[in-house]
Amino acid sequence: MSPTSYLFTFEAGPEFPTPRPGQFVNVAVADDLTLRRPFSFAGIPAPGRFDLLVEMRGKGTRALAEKPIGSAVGVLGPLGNEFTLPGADSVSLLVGGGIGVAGLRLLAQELRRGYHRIHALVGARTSPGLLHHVLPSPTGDGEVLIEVATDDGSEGFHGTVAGLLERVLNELDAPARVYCCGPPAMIAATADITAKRGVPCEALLEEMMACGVGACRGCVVATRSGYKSVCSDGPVFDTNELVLEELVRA
Amino acid sequence: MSPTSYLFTFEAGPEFPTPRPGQFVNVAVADDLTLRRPFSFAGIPAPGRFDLLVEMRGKGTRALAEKPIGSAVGVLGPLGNEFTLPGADSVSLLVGGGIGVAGLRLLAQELRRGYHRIHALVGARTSPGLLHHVLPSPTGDGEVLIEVATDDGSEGFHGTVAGLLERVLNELDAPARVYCCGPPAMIAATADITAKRGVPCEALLEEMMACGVGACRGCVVATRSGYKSVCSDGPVFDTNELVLEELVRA
Amino acid sequence: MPELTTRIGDLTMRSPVMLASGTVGYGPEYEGVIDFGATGAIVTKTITVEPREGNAPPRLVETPGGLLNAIGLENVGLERFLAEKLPEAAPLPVPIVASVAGTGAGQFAQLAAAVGERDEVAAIELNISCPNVERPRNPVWSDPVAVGEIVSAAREATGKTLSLKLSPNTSDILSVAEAAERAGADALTVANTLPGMRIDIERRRPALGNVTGGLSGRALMPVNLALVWKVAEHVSIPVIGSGGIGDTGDALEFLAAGAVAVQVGTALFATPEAPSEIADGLRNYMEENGFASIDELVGMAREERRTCAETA
Amino acid sequence: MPELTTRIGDLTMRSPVMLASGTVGYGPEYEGVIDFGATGAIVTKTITVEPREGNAPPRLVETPGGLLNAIGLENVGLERFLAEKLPEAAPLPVPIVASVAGTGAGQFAQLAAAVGERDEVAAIELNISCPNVERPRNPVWSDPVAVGEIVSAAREATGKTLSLKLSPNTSDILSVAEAAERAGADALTVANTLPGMRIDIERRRPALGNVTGGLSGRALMPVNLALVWKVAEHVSIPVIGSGGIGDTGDALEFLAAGAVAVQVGTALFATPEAPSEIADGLRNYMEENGFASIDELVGMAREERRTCAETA
Ligand SMILES: Cc1cc2nc3c(=O)[nH]c(=O)nc-3n(C[C@H](O)[C@H](O)[C@H](O)COP(=O)(O)OP(=O)(O)OC[C@H]3O[C@@H](n4cnc5c(N)ncnc54)[C@H](O)[C@@H]3O)c2cc1C
Ligand SMILES: Cc1cc2nc3c(=O)[nH]c(=O)nc-3n(C[C@H](O)[C@H](O)[C@H](O)COP(=O)(O)OP(=O)(O)OC[C@H]3O[C@@H](n4cnc5c(N)ncnc54)[C@H](O)[C@@H]3O)c2cc1C
Ligand SMILES: Cc1cc2nc3c(=O)[nH]c(=O)nc-3n(C[C@H](O)[C@H](O)[C@H](O)COP(=O)(O)O)c2cc1C
Ligand SMILES: Cc1cc2nc3c(=O)[nH]c(=O)nc-3n(C[C@H](O)[C@H](O)[C@H](O)COP(=O)(O)O)c2cc1C
Ligand code: FES
Ligand code: FES
Repeated sequence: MSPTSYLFTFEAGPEFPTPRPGQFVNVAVADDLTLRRPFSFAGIPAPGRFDLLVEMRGKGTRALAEKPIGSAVGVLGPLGNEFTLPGADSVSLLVGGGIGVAGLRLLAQELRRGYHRIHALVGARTSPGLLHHVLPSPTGDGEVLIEVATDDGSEGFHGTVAGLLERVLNELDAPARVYCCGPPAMIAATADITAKRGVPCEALLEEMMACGVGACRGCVVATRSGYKSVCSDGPVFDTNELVLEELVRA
Repeated sequence: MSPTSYLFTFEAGPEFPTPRPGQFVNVAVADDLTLRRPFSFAGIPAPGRFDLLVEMRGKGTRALAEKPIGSAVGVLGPLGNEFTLPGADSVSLLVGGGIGVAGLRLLAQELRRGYHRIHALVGARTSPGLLHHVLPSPTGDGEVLIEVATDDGSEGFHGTVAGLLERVLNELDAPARVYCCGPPAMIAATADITAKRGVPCEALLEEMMACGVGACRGCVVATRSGYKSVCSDGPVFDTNELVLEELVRA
Repeated sequence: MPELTTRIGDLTMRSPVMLASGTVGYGPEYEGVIDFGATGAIVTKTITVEPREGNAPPRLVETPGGLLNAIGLENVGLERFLAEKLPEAAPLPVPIVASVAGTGAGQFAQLAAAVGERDEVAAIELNISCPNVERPRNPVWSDPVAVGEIVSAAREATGKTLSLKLSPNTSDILSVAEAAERAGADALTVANTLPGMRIDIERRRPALGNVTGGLSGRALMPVNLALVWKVAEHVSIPVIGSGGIGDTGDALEFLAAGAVAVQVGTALFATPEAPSEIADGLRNYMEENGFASIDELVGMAREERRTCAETA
Repeated sequence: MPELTTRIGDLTMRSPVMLASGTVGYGPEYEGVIDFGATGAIVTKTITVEPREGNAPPRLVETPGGLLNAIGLENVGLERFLAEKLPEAAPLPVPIVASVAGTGAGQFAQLAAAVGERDEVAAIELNISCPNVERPRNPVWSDPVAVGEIVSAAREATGKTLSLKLSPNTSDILSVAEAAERAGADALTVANTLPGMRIDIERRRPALGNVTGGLSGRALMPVNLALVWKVAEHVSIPVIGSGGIGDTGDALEFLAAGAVAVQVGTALFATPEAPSEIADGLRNYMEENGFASIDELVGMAREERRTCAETA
C-alpha cells in the first residue's frame, strides 16, 4: 500500500501574497465536503503561482486529483505562521516523514536560494514512499545533502528517519537547526533527540481544521501553555513547547 | 429560462431485458446523492442499448450530464408497467408536455415500426422548450403527424397542449387512444377531455422514487382504489383510475 | 475463514447485516435485485392491526446526505400479512423478522402473538418510534413507562425473540432502553429516523404531504452511532445498529461501538448490492486483521475492550 | 429595492443573515475574509464566567454532509472577553451578539448583567444547548423548569435583547420554548447541534477526543428546519433559525418556515462568502417575486399564510 502523491500548480494571480515556508492554504476541494482541506505551500514556481504536493488520503484529495487541469478552485491563504530561518553558519536539518516532505519543500527551496547548508533526511515505510526527489538536488560541494531512511530497510538507512537524525547529529561538525514534518510519532522522536542535544527544532503539525483562521478552536494541539490552534498559532511550533505525550495520543 | 435536455445512449449489454414503452430505469447518477434518478426509456437504438432523454433539473441530472462519455453508471431496470398498445384501426394521440415527450418517444418509435397512425401533440411554455424533433419525422401520407402548442403562442397552437388535443379530437375521423406525459395539470386536463369523450387515455406519471420496485411505498399516487405506487403499479395509469384533484395538489 | 454468524436471542443469521424495516417491503419486491443469500435477515415493513393507506404524497424528499420519508406506515394490515405476504416471503433464503406497531400495549400483544405463532417469523421487532404517524407532545418513544408496558405485553404474548426499536428523538434514551430491558426485550434496535422537513420554495409549502418526515441515510449516521455507543454500554441485551449504514466502514463503526448486528435501509435505494458488499467487506477486514468471529469486533472501540486488548 | 432590514427586539440588522456562535470566534479572526458589512450580526463564541481550555483533541471530524465538533466551549472567560475581545471586535462594521453559558441561573444572570452593560453588545444569546460540556441523563435543555429559571434570572439582570438557544436533542422542544417565552426571552434561536459520533476504525477508538460531538452542517438542516416550523407556530416571539444553512435556498426555507432571521455557521468554513451571497440571493429572490421586506417571507410556507395569500 504505497501512497500516491501528486504535485499541483495553482495560478493564484498577482494579488495573492507570497507564501512563506511553513504556511499553508485551505482548498475547497469538493462541493459535497463540509470542510476545506489544508495543504502546505510546497513551492513557488513563479510569482502568483504556488505548488502543492498532495498525498491521496481520502475523498478530498481524490476529488482534487480528479479535477480537470485548469479548474477554478477556491483557496484561502496564505494561512499560519512560518519557520524560523537559520543563522548563517548553521546547517539546516530537514527531517521529513512520508508526505511530511511537502511541508519542507518550500523551506528547502528558499534555503537553497540563500546558499544555506541543507541536510535533508527523508523517511518512509518502504522505498516507493520516499519523496526525496521533490527536494532540491544534492550538490557536489555538500551544500545540499540528502539521505533516506526506510522502516523496512528497502532503501537507505534501515530504521526511522529519527534514528537517522540521531546518527547525523552525532557526526555533525556545525551548529544545527532542525525542521521536521511527518507523523506524530516521528515528530515526538525528533523532538526528544533534539531536546537532549539542545538543538533548536521546529515541527510543522497537522490537525483537522475547519475555519483555518483561529476562530473555531477546532485544530488545537497541547502545548506547555495550553491548547494552541495549529492554524493560527502554528502550524509551526518549537518542539520544546509541545506536550509530546498528548501529541502522540491525539 | 428554457430548459436544456440531453439524449444519452447507454450500453447495457445483451442480458439487459428489452424495455417496453412506458417502462423506466433507475440510474445511480452520483455517489453523494441518496437516491437514484428515474428516467423513461426513450429509445432502443440497438439491441442491448437504450436512450434516455434527460432534462437538466437539478443536482442529479447535472451530475449525469457532467460524466465523461464512456463512464460506467449503475442502472436498475427495466422497471414498471407499460403502455397498452392501440387497436389496429385507431389513431394514437401522443400528448407530451415539456420533457414529457421523453416518456412517449419509445412508444412513438414502436408504433411507427408497426405502421400505426400516430398523431403527436407536443407542448411547451415557449418555442425553445418544444421537443417534437426527437419524435419520428412526420410522413407525407399523414401516418405520422406532429403538431405543436406553446403557452405564449411563440410557435404552433397558442395555448396548452390539452387545448390542442381538444381541437384535434373534435376533428378526428377515427377511433383514438390517448397517451400522455407531462406536468400534473396537463395530465389532469387531458384526462378530463378524454373522459368526456369516452376516449381511452393512459398517463405516464412522475413521483419522487426511492426503491423503484414497490418496496418502500414512497412514490404513491392517489387512485380510485387507494394509493398506488408509480414505480410498480405504474408509471402508466389509466387516467380514469386517477383522483385528479389529488394529482394536481400533490 | 472468519465466521460472520451472528445470534440475537433465537435468531441465527449468517451475517450481521440485516435489512431495515420499511425499505424492503415484505421481501419479494426486491427478489432478483438484493442478494438475500448473503443477508442476515430482513425486517418487514411495520405491520399494524388494521391496514393503513399511509400519508398523502409527496412522501419522499432528498436532503443533503439523507432522505426524508413520510410513508405513514402504509401496510396491508395483520390479516393480509399473515395470509398473503408472509407465505410469499417465506421461500426467500433469509430469516424474516416481523416489524409490528400498535396503538398501545394491547395491540402490541395482539400483533406479537399473531406473528409470533408463525414459523416463518424468526423474530419480532416492536416499532414504537415511527415519527410519521403521531406527533403528540409526549411521544411513546420517550416515555419509559409506556415502553415498559408495551414490551411486557408483547413478552407475555410470545416466546419469539423480541427487539424494541428506539427513537433517536429523545434526550433520555437510556431510561427507555432500561425499561425495555427490564420488561423482557431480547434486543434493542438503535435507532429509527429523526423528524425533519424540507420546504419547496417554488410552491411555498412543505415538500412532504405530511409536512414532516423521518430523516434517514448517511446524514443520520453519526447521531445513531452515538446512541448505540451510549445504549450498548448501559444495557446487557444485544444492540442492533440502524441509521445511515451504507458500506463496510459504517458497519465496522457500529460494531466497534457495541452493536452486534447492523441494519441497512436507505443505502439499498442507491446500492442494492450494499448488504452483500458489506458482508464481503467485513469478512476481508476480519481476515486481514485476525478476527475469527463477529463477537470480537463488537465494542472494539470501547475503552473497556481496548484496555483488555492492550493488556492481552 | 427590497428591504433586508430585520429587527429582533432592540437588535436592528441590515440583513437577516447572522453568523452562528462558535464559528466566527470573537469576530476579528475572520476580518478580511468574511464581508461583515453584508452581515446582519455576529454571535460570539460562547463566553463562560471562567476561561475554559476546551476538550482534548481531536475536536473535529467530518461526517456525510456534516461536521462533528467537540470544542467544549473553549473561551477566554468573561473577564478577558470584556477587557480584550469585545474592544477588538467593536470596530467591525456589524452588530455583536454576545453568547453566554453558565452552570446555572446565577451564572447566567452574572454573565447577562456583565455583557449587557456594554455598549458594544447589541444583544445576548443564552446558550443552554452545548452538547459538549455536560452529558447528564436529564440535560438542562430539555427541562422547562430549569430553562425558565435561567431566562428569568437573565431577564432580571439585563434590559438587552435576549435570545435563548434551544437544543434539537429533545422530544418536547415546545415546553422548553414556552417556558423561555413565559420567562421573558425576546427571541429563540432554533437550534444548536445534535450529539453524534464517529469511530476511527484504523485506531479502534472514537474519532473525537471527547468521544461525542455536536453535529452541524447540511446534514442537520432538515431536523432544525422542522423544529423552527414547530416552534414558530407555538410561540409569539421571533425565532432565529440555525442548522445547516449554506445558501439562499436554505435561508428561504427557514424564513418560509417562520424564522425571522438565520444564522450561518458551518457553511462559513467551506464558503466564507456565504453570508453576503445569501444576502444578495435573498434580495434577488425578493425582487423577482415582488416581496418588499423580509417580513413578507416569514412563514410564507405556512398554511395560515398561504390561505391569506390565496384569499388576497
Ligand atoms: C497545516 C497542514 C498542512 C498540510 N500539508 C499537507 C501537504 O502539503 N500535503 C498533503 O498531502 N497533506 C497535507 N496535509 C494533510 C491534508 O490536509 C490531509 O491529507 C487531507 O486533508 C486529507 O483529506 P481527504 O479528504 O483526502 O481525507 P479524508 O477522507 O478526510 O480522511 C482520510 C484520512 O486523512 C485524515 N485527515 C483528514 N484531514 C486531515 C488533516 N487536516 N490532517 C491530518 N490528517 C487528516 C483523516 O483522519 C483520515 O484518516 C496538511 C495538513 C495540515 C493541517
Ligand atoms: C417514471 C419516471 C420517468 C421519468 N422520465 C424522465 C425522463 O425521461 N426524462 C427526464 O428528464 N426526466 C424524467 N423523469 C423525472 C426525473 O426523474 C427528474 O427530473 C430527476 O429525478 C431530477 O433529478 P435532479 O437530481 O436533477 O433534480 P433534484 O435536484 O433532485 O430536484 C430538482 C427538482 O426536480 C424535482 N424532481 C426530483 N426528482 C423528481 C422525480 N422523480 N419526479 C419528478 N420531479 C422530480 C424536484 O422536486 C425538484 O423540484 C422521470 C420521473 C419518473 C418518476
Ligand atoms: C422509506 C422508509 C420507510 C421506513 N419505514 C419504516 C417502518 O415501517 N418501520 C420502522 O421501524 N422503520 C422504518 N423506517 C426506518 C428504517 O428502518 C431505518 O431504521 C432508518 O431509515 C435508519 O436507517 P437507514 O439510514 O439505514 O435507512 C423506514 C425508513 C425509510 C427510509
Ligand atoms: C466548531 C463549532 C463551534 C460551535 N460553538 C458553539 C458555541 O460556542 N456556542 C453555541 O451556542 N453554538 C456553537 N456551535 C453551534 C453553532 O452556533 C450552530 O448553532 C450549529 O453549528 C448549527 O448551525 P450550522 O450547521 O450552520 O453550523 C458551534 C458549532 C461549530 C461547528
Ligand atoms: S481551524 Fe478553526 S481554529 Fe484552527
Ligand atoms: S419507489 Fe419505492 S415503492 Fe415506488
